[in-house]
Amino acid sequence: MSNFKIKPGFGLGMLAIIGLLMSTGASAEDAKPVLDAGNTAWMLTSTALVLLMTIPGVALFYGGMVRRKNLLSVAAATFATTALISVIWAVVGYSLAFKGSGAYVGDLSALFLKGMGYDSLSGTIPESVFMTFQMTFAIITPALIIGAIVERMKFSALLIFLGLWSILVYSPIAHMVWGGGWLAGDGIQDFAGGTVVHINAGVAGLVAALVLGKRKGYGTEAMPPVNLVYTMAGAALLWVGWFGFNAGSELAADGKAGMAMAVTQIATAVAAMAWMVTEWILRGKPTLLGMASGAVAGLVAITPASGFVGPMGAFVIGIAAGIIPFLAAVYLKRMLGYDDSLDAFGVHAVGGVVGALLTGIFSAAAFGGAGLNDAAHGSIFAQFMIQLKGVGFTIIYDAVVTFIILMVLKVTIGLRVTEEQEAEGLDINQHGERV
Amino acid sequence: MSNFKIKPGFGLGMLAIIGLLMSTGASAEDAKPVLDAGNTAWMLTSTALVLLMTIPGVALFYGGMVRRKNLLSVAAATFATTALISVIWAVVGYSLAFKGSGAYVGDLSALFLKGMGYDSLSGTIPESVFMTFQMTFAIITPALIIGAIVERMKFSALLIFLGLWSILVYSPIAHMVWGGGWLAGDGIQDFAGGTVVHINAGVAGLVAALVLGKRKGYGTEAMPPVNLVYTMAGAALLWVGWFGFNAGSELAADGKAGMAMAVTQIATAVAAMAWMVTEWILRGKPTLLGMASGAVAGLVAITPASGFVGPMGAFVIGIAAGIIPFLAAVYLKRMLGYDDSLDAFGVHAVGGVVGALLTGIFSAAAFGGAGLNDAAHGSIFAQFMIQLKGVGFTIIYDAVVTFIILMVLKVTIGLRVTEEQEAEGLDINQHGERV
Amino acid sequence: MSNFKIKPGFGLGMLAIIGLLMSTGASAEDAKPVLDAGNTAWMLTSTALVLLMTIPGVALFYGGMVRRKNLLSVAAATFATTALISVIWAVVGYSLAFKGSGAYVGDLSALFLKGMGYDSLSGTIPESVFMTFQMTFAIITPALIIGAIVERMKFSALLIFLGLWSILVYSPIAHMVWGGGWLAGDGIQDFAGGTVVHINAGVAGLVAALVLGKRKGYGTEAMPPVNLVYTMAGAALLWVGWFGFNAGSELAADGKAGMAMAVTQIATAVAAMAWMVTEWILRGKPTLLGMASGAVAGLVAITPASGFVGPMGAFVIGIAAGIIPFLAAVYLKRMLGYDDSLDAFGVHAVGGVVGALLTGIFSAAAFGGAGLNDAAHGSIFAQFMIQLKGVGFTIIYDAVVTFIILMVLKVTIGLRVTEEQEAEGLDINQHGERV
Amino acid sequence: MKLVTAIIKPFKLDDVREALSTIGVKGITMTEVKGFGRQKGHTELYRGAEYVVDFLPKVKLEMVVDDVTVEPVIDAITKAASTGKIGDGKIFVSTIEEAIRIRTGETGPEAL
Amino acid sequence: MKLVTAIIKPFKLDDVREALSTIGVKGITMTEVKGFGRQKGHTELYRGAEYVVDFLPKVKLEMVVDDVTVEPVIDAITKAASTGKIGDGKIFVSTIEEAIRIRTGETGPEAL
Amino acid sequence: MKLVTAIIKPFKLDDVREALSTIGVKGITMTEVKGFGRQKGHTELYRGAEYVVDFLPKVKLEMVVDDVTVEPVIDAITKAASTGKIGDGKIFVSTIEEAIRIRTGETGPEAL
Ligand SMILES: Nc1ncnc2c1ncn2[C@@H]1O[C@H](COP(=O)(O)OP(=O)(O)O)[C@@H](O)[C@H]1O
Ligand SMILES: Nc1ncnc2c1ncn2[C@@H]1O[C@H](COP(=O)(O)OP(=O)(O)O)[C@@H](O)[C@H]1O
Ligand SMILES: Nc1ncnc2c1ncn2[C@@H]1O[C@H](COP(=O)(O)OP(=O)(O)O)[C@@H](O)[C@H]1O
Repeated sequence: MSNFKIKPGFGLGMLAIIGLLMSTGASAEDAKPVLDAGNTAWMLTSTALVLLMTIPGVALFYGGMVRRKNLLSVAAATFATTALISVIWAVVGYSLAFKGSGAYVGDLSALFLKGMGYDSLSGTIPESVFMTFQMTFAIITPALIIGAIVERMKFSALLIFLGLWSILVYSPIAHMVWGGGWLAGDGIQDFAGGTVVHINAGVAGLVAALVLGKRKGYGTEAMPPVNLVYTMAGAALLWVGWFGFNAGSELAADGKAGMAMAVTQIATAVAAMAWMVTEWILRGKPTLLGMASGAVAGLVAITPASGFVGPMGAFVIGIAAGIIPFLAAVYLKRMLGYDDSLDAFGVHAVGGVVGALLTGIFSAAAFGGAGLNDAAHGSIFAQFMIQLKGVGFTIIYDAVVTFIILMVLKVTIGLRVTEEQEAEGLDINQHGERV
Repeated sequence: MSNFKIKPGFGLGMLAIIGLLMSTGASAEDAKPVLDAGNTAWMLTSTALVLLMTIPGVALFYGGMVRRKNLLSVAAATFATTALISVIWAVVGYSLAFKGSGAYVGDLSALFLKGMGYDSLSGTIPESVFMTFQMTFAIITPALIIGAIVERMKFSALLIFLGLWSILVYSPIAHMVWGGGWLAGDGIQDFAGGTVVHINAGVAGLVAALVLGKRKGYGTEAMPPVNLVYTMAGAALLWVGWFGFNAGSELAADGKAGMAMAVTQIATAVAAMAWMVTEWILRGKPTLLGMASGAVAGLVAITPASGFVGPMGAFVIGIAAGIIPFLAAVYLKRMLGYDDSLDAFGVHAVGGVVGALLTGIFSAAAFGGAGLNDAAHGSIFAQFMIQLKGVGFTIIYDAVVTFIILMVLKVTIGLRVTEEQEAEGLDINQHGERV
Repeated sequence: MSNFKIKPGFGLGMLAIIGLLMSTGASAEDAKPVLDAGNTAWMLTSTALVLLMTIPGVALFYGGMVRRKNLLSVAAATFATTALISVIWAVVGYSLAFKGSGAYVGDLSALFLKGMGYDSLSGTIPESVFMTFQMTFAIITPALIIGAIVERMKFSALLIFLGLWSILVYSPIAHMVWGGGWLAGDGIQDFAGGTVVHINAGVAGLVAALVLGKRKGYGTEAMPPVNLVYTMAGAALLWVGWFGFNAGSELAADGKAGMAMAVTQIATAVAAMAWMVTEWILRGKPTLLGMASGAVAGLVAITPASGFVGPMGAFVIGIAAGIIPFLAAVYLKRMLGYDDSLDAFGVHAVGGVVGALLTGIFSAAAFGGAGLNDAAHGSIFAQFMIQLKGVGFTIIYDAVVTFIILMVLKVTIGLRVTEEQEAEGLDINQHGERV
Repeated sequence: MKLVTAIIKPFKLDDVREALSTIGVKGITMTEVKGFGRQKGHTELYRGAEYVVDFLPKVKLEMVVDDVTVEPVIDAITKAASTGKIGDGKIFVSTIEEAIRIRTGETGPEAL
Repeated sequence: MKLVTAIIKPFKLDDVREALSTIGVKGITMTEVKGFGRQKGHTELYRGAEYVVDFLPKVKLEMVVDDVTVEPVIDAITKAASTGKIGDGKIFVSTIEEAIRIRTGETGPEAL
Repeated sequence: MKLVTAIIKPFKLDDVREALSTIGVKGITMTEVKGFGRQKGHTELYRGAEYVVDFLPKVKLEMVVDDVTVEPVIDAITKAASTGKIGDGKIFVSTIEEAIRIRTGETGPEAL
């Protein structure tokens, strides 16, 4: 995905077919992308896997961490976000992200998916598959933000916020990195969305947590998670689904996809162990929530790197991802005093930055990676600076626009439920339901 | 799937291979279906996805909606149905549905899967894969009926009922629509089973709810759902698995499968939003159960249409599927007073009819669809009437045979547990277990 | 997988390509394995499916069966094992199992996956995919052992035990059977791991249960399962994921993979029904736990047979797997008095032995199977004896090494929590968490 | 004032609450409890092992009423909760010396 | 000795416990209960069907104290649990004749 | 008649119930409660943040017995529930004025 439009990735499958053609006398120059059933099979599957990450993945992962009285509200927010963003993406988001040649945003030429027919291809897969695969990324990104704002935001405000955010922040950033925009041209390496998805979601979460303010009782009352079995199951589905997220971002079933899967598995496992051990040493006990959080942090950090690094990079990224986000979620948050309730920032933004920067180092062939971007002219330092620039730009753009959206909503419809509703729990008063 | 045996669907993958052969001098006429690994990969996956829909999908979706004392009984009914129908399908159901050339039912030539070897193909995939894929459809259909009869039916009677129903109703209807029977010949468009699966299951559910009678306390006591997190997770797995259901029904990994996936996603999301908004307006609050129900209704309605319509059709079908089943489940049911406990009829039969009829309209190329069936000679009205005939026939056949099966069981072994057992809950007295 | 390195399994997909080449004049002798996108797509998917079996599959399956106070500890043990074994496998396990040509164990040539690049192939799929697919097998095997030792083992001891076991038992046995070791040479048929995975895990579980001793109160107090919905969901995910386990073991998307899926579905369904009916007759009620256990027993028993037997073999294996493990779990265990808490031995070892031995019979072409191993020279009796030898060797090697590992840990760090901790529950005192 | 405590079968809760409303009882506190008594517990199965669960789900209702209301309350409960089968439950009566409404500070019967 | 029973709103639990600790109460037993009273129950939805749930979640605190401590305890609870809104709950006082500490066998006020 | 209320450690429930059966107690009502007392609560972790949970799981047993049975009941519970460690719990005794068996309408000690 990282190379989309910049340097069309035919992948090994394609090469195999080309080889076949050559060996039978056809000339390679004739080859236009034709549909490849193997690649298409994998991308259909990947799309299902990434959807699985959000529902029920994120819904369970986050739902299990809140108090009983808000459990359904988290599930409802995630489920409704899935539906809402799907509609927005089909209507306008896909066009803004992947059509046209603007530096910052696409165009409106494919509103309502105009022009996408049964025969439209995107590389070697149907455009319908590419569009839907990308839709699942557009869905999970705002869904991750929910972790920062649970237990206090009005359901109506939440939907409007995330809908606007998808149009005004997600689509432009996706365009810049993957849709042919300036960051792509600049040479950023973001294989499966460390910047587009995780830094983007995490930073928006932090801004939202700050604008919304803390939950009543935060820091003084215990807020025990309702059921960590849900959280474990959610983390597991995130892990499994992430194979589609990372290996699917190759848009083909080839050697790069295979390596993306392998390094994903390694980095995730290492990060889960690293978080667990760090916690065991520093806090006395290895918790299930810790392992699950470490795994997610590892998945986040390997995301931008997955098609670029080899096993060595995966080990290093895993260790960093197990320790640094742990410190952010446990110490930084307490120090600074914001209530990023379920650590959308601590895990996704911090993990995403760790991953994005390390990608610029370990993609180097010297470390067993697939090679730096041409724009870096072989210099790890240059690649690192490109990564840094991309990360920095994303953080600033994201933070500013998110802040504006939220302030507008705050003065118009209001963001938070009343104190009484917060005490009663959002399940009953926002949804009329209860567990 | 809709075209099976009528107009063998080679799909784009096949075309690609044929193109390859042609460009190398082989003549296209020589091409017999050969196994395609890409298509086979997708169909293996689709089979797993559709199984996932029933277990744990339906088991959780339905299980979460009943009272605590009956939770395990719903899970057990779904799980046992999965096992039972698998056996029946392998022994006799597959043969009845897909072998022979009867107008109403197949034959017994493939009892115990006789003749299915390692090399048997069905189009470009192994017959073993086609058989198992179809098996998962045969499983989910009776499993959906369970929603109508929970909390009061004897476990033994339930198994016998659903087993007989599978042989006497499901296999014949599957044969008529997909196996070369008269509805196929008539030109019906039912890509993935709006008629065969959903109308069929929903109508049988209504008949069963009427024959069984209401639950004790229905309409006077509150019967709060035990845990809507289960229901959300179940709906999510249904959604994800439905990619295998709809896009898998193409039996290939090609552009049509891709479009089937895309329209499935769109219609489902639109329907979830539509149900949620309708409920918000009419009942005051957007519920999680509402969103989940809307999503399932959308999935149901897009099912027959999925390989035939484009994005425009998906939007319209989604809106209709969000509103009409909502009205059926909430108002119609109350008006008529039957106890279709979890709305098997309201969601699956009503949603299925909405989808089947709209398929006849939006499959027209004028609306961005893949085109009407040849039998309609280009007339939308003609196609609509074909659809109506198919739906009508299915409803009548299904209702009559279901009624007969149930009455026979009623006078022989009895259908309901005793009043005391119903009060105690089915978990303890039918299964000796408890949550 | 069973044929790995012995007789490279090109599969039908490969044959199709070869056919293609031949028809266009290329000579078959030129054909080297090239990457096949269809096969790769299926193997990427299978890897995700097998990971799904352990997390959340096994975690939920086992977690639901223990008492509330130990629920999280089971989930944590499973999750941590997944992470730990992934790391061990990448560092050393894969090399020990699949590199080198020792009779009993591989070598250390691929420590830290040295030599595995983007282009490395293993047959027609990337080596990275083969390695990760095998990793998921290495993960689930020790995870299954957990069932025998829940509710009383120290978390630290559990991790060290399973880590050592993976290196000292799993990798060698995997090498002997699949990696070119002596059992492979001997002609054993173990398609997807009846011996390597299930007998291996079940026997280790029994030894661990004996060394650890019974839970306090075992046999006198009721120890009701906390939530059989989790167990049902876990069993369902095992079932679904097992398609990747068995059909994926073909390492291709071809007719053999298709048949492996079909017989898996049949044997599992038959076994679930058989266990349920046996229990209904002998104990008075059909339980959800019984159906789920039967399904898992069926999956276990068909595992070694899945690429070798036809539908007939699947029916017979299913019946045997439904009845014999039931008797083992219910009567044998009580008779002998060991506390194999969740029946890792009763289901996996007993079911595995049933499957391994019946494979030697029903793989015969006479029973619709794919044929006996050449080493059996057409004699079912010879094949049966080969199977018996493999099973016997595995049991002895496994039991001895497992015993030694555990005794060393017992005298050094200790294996069990204190009596007080056991009474309080492992969730709180091992992990500081609670549901 | 008296505290009337009734232990009843769970599925009778709605009936009893209605009967009490009818005779003007304004406040009830309900607890889910498990009861052990003459009524035989049910049998549960676990992988074929049977065990008898002695403690059965019951509902405990507690209401503080003024002395004259005790009789009608007992009557109402007895009638509404009875099925004639073992396990229907018990009613106990004891004395409450003081009652306070937290919101207003009212005490005695006014507080009820 | 007296048994003081307080039924309060769940989210006031922490405040009340703290207030009681401050005045030296050493032991409390807490039960999750459901209350029916003047406070209107909330409405739940189920596929568009509304139903009113009369029984609201409450917390019951029971503590046995010696006679002189009753007044301060009542004061502390009243203050800490009050929101001024309907449903704040009640306090009931009754007599306990004997108390035994299981661990030591101590009886009377020493056992508390 | 007397109401004997015992608050014990959950894992002692089976032992206590058996001991009570042995001395002929016919009916018990059990509630899952949380106790706050001298026994230190455990520490829970949440993303590295520790918090102490003061309220520990306990089981409350209530049984109404005739006056002469009070002593043996107290003895039986004390013996069966004791571990000698802090947190073993308490027994409280109070007076019940009336008892009614719902099924039969029997009152007084016969109703027990
Ligand atoms: N002496 C008692 N003290 C407290 N609770 C009792 C007593 N006897 C019975 N109960 C409660 O009443 C319930 C019903 O009693 P049981 O003996 O089963 O039937 P019945 O009320 O018909 O005599 C029991 O489950 C228990 O909760
Ligand atoms: N007479 C009573 N006996 C027992 N519990 C009562 C009584 N009256 C009220 N309660 C309990 O106190 C709670 C609060 O009472 P309610 O009438 O709603 O408000 P308020 O305390 O403000 O008068 C109720 O939910 C119920 O649990
Ligand atoms: N004064 C009291 N009133 C009501 N319950 C009490 C009281 N004191 C203790 N308890 C209950 O008894 C339990 C055990 O008391 P605790 O002080 O921890 O230990 P011990 O019984 O050994 O003195 C507490 O958890 C609480 O439930």
